[in-house]
Amino acid sequence: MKYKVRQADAKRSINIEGKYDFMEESPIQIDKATRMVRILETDTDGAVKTVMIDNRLYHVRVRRRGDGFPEEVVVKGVPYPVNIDKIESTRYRPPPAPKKIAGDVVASMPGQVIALMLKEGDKVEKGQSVLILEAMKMENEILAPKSGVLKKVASKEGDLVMKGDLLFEVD
Amino acid sequence: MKYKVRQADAKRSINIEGKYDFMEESPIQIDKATRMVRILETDTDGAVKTVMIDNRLYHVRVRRRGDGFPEEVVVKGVPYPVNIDKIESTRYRPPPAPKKIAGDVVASMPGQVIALMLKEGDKVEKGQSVLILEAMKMENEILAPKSGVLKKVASKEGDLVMKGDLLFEVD
Amino acid sequence: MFSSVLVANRGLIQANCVRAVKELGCKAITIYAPNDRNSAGVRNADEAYELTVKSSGIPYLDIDQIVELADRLRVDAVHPGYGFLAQNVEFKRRLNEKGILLISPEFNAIDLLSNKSAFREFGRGLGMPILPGSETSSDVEELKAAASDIGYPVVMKATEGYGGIGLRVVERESEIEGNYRSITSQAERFLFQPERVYLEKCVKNARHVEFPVARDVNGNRVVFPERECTIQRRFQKLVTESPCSFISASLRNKLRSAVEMLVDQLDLKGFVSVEFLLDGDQAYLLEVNSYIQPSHAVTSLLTGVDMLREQVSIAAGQPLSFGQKAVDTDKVAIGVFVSAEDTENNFAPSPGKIDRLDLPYGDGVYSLTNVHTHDSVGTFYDPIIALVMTKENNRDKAINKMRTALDCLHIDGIRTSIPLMRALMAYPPYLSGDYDNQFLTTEENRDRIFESYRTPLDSEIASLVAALSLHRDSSKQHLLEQARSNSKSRIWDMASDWFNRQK
Amino acid sequence: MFSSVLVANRGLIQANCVRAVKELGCKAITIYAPNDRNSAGVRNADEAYELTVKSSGIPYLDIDQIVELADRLRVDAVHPGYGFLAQNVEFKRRLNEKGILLISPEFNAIDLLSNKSAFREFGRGLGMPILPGSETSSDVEELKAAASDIGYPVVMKATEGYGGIGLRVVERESEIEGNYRSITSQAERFLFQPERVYLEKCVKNARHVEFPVARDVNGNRVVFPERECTIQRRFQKLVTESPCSFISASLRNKLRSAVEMLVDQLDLKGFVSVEFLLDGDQAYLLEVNSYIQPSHAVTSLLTGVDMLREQVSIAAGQPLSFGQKAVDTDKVAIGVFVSAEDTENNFAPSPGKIDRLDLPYGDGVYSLTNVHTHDSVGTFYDPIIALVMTKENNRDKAINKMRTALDCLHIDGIRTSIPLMRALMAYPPYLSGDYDNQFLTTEENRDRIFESYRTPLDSEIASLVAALSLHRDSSKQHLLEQARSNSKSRIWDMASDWFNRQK
Repeated sequence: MKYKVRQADAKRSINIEGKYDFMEESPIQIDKATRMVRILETDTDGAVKTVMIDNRLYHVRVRRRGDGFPEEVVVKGVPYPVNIDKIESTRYRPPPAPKKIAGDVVASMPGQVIALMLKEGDKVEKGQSVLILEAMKMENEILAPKSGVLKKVASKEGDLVMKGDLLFEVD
Repeated sequence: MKYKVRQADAKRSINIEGKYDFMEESPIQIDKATRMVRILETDTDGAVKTVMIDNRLYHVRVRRRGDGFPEEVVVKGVPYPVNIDKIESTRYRPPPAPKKIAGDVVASMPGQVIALMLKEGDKVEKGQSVLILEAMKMENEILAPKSGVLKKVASKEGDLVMKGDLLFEVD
Repeated sequence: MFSSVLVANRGLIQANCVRAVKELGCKAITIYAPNDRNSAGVRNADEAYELTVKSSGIPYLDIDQIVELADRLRVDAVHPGYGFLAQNVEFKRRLNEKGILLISPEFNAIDLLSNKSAFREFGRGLGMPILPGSETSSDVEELKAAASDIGYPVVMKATEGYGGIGLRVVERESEIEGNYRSITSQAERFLFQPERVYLEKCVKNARHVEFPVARDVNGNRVVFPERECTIQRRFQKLVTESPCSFISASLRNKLRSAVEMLVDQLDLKGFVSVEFLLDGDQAYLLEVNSYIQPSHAVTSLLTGVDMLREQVSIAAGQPLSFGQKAVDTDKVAIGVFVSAEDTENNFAPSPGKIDRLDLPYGDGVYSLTNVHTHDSVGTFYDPIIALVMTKENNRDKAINKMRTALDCLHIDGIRTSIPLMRALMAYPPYLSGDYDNQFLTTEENRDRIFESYRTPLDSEIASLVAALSLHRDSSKQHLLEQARSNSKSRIWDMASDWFNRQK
Repeated sequence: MFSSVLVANRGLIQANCVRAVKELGCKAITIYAPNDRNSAGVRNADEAYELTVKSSGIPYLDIDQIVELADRLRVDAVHPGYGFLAQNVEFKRRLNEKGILLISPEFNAIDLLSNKSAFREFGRGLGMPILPGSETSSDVEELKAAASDIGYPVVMKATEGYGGIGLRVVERESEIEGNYRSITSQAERFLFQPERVYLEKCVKNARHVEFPVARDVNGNRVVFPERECTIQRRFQKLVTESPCSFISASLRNKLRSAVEMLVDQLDLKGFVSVEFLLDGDQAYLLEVNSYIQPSHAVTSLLTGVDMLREQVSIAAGQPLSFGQKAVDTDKVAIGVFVSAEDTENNFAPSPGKIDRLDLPYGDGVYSLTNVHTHDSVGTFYDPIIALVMTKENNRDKAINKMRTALDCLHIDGIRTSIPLMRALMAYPPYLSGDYDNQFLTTEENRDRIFESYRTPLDSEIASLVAALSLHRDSSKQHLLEQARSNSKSRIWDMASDWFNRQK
């Protein structure tokens, strides 16, 4: 199977054959080079965690998007954002990436809404502070993702919200 | 139920009623005093691990004999050998403590027999070194538990032994 | 010396206070909320008592309950740590009524120091430079007018806030009201007077320095080398260097003299630290913290003085055990605070369970942490989970050692500030001293810092690992689909084997 | 400076060497046996390569494989750590053939130092006091005759042994043969010449001191404050104090001069340490270790000199970066080695899985460890799993701090030496200096040390917990019996609830 991986510095074409078992070292082609790769340990979600590449050991950490696609790999503690955008395979078609509905803002962490800076119907500029969500003693300003009108404010001051809850909508 | 616990410094009589659930604080009588006890956490084998006694928190560790009876409790990191030798209960009779067969010596750890100091039939004094078991780079002299004749030597030099394997027998 | 001391805090400072109190031969007693039951301070105390959690409110701020316990246990003194009740005058008064000492400067001093606006006036009275600002007010229109006079941006501050709580940068008039509301709401929860707010000119591109001072009952005083805490986010310090490598000897001497005058004028007893903001060569007096600060450990490492132990000992009426000469040094110490925050996502809190925590390793590397493998980091408290420190002959060497130390610090399971801190320690503008208090506040700058630390080889490894992880997902799905469409149990076995092997 | 260095060791020293090499800006490469894959040194190295495990033998002693790898990777130098191949002349020769430097003193020096019997002769030639002893021999009858001349007890030593391996105390003639056999069998596995053994008078009730020395290519030399390592078991050091508080200034000066003469005579380059045995005021030269020792970290803490980094730097031909004055100090540092051993059962190895590891905490407490929560401690290698250190103004304060530090060190899941070490730090004869190298070797003495640390209250808690744990077992059994004899499913549910709640 062939994967196209886009990163900040390069776009790479990666070719992997077979089902890739533990213990057994197999070749993977990256652009024109071939690297010998052996998986040593995987995470509970099946992502590669310890891997030997050309006989060198790497401890890595794969972070996935909501749909399970890898979106970041931490190598030696440094995060590398990755984007796999094309897969050539007869067997497997990945689901399309989830669409981002601009204007909807959801809580990226659990916390408490401690202040609303604006109210429904107010005009709002992109980057303006709309509400403050507190977690870990810290206040997190939640900013408007685009300019427009604040169509809906889903929580009031004092509300506890969970990760993923809708906070407000800009239209 | 009433338990008699013998320790180096004292013999204590402990009276516990009921089935002792989590969360609920209940009285336990030790000799003439009463202590309010609440179990917070138990080990995988059911032994008490975190306990509140008179509202004070204790992290403890119970070590058991082969038959499951507690033989040592570590309080604040210090080991206290304990011996529960009498239980008054209409419901429960503990099995008798396992008999120690003097003369039989078993491996107390996995390791390799690296030297035999004596051979079968040799006379041996109590405390004399009979063989050397190596583990963790260290050599552990295994001594005769009593004086007598070395009746049987169960391993030869170079043998790998597991914990509990018979090493030799003095008669 | 006291016979028993109650440590009324949690986390890093709780464990360190418990240690200090035990070393002095006093009984160390502490309190905890139920979900802190397994923390180091609780485990290591001689006695630990669980706080009853009320439906609302932070248990560590429950004055009634803590005073009642201290009284019942007949402790001699209470160590408040930092944050929470450390600068709370009411707490000190209530303990005092029971004959229990709160380890902090005396009443009139903390009364003044905990009121930032009154302290500004006091400093001005001594002829010290103070930032342009306003009086305390609870009238939004008054604040708007004052802000116009000062000129935007301004910092809006709760008069009795502490530890970076109750501070807001306000860029324009329309934000005054919302921020005022959010500060007063926060004030209620963190137990300072709500509705008491003042404004201060916001100086961006500034540096922060602070001078720790110890002063005993006899008025003997030692001023420690200054700490630079310029690298912050949300008014919380992330990097501490001591001494500061970027101020002139003459400025240092001037500030030191100001500090000496200030603590003598206030007749302070105990440990405090005096904070300044440096706008180029212009220094402004900011505030005096009347409690030991999180960065104190960097000073302890630099000077070899066990500051916490000394603080308890001074409070017990003992004279300082060391003189000014003992703390003068030509070495440099640096400390990096590690937080459970997602630095690639504007420092969003990142609670969760720690899968593995390996502390950095080796000679000359020192760490404090109160979380361990399999601990959970919650959202209730401060996100700081570790402090890593190095000490060397000069700043370059200390930073070099820190860079390797952070390479050797691994926290799996939650996002932390480690990657950013690691990259920062290799970032040329940081190394050359070309930074200010806004350095980490913009996403563009953080991205530049990250980017400078990435390598083409590791980038390629990242591509490969991403593709391989996805490949394994797809081949697994393929296998499972095959299994589902097949009645032979052998294939089901294969599939479950496959799953089991991945655990 | 080198561009890349291969660290050819494992555990504590591997991780610390990797750190030192990285701090110097060299690429740090290391090796590992498969079950060490997750260790700190392997994780933190720039590159790590797995050793192929042969059916017999210790992979870290596999000269062929390590030399081949070093050659293939074209490293400039190999750091051997301590133990394993650190003092192996053959290893140095093989690397040298490939143009790779082994970081150790030069050939003729390690040739002499690794042969303890030859070194005794050399020392005698310099007029230094040497313990009564024998020539190297491989004839048991010859050894028996020599032992009679010296007088029992004697220490039987492998001429080329290292790190406490190949040493036996022999109390009577009948034990000579068995011990000779066991030493030669050990010699084969640990790669020194078998059948080469000599005898030395066994001085019980003695103290051990050692002087670390650094000497650069230009012959500049620094002698560090001496370390006392009297508290041992099986010739392995458990406690290190530096400097030694129980030798007179005149004896210290005499030994220091002897050390200076010795290293200059040998023209040693690099880091070594010179060991003496003190029988009252009579000092005997024991040996010179040509590698950095486990206790080096105590000296690094005491003096602030990063000894490992300095060692690599000297090996690369750099001059010493510090002078004698930099290491002279009036402080005291103490280090306690924590081992996975059952101290209540004659130090029996205690392998197993670590359920939880909390390192000690707070200002002035420093720890090195390479095991973490959920790591397994195996039986293949050294049982030392951590080193805890404190530094203070004097010995009493350093010990006091250590006592609290050990109180705050928790390792669950395996038995360790922590309880004994903790009790030792509070044991009056230890505090007053009334101890010797036999202090921990008798069970009676260990029991006395433990007993002095127990309290009636904790003893009562132990009784209560034991009874309560047993009570829970029995009530559980009762419940299960009831459930078995009852067909109602509700009771089965109760029973499984009961079980689940205990997890």
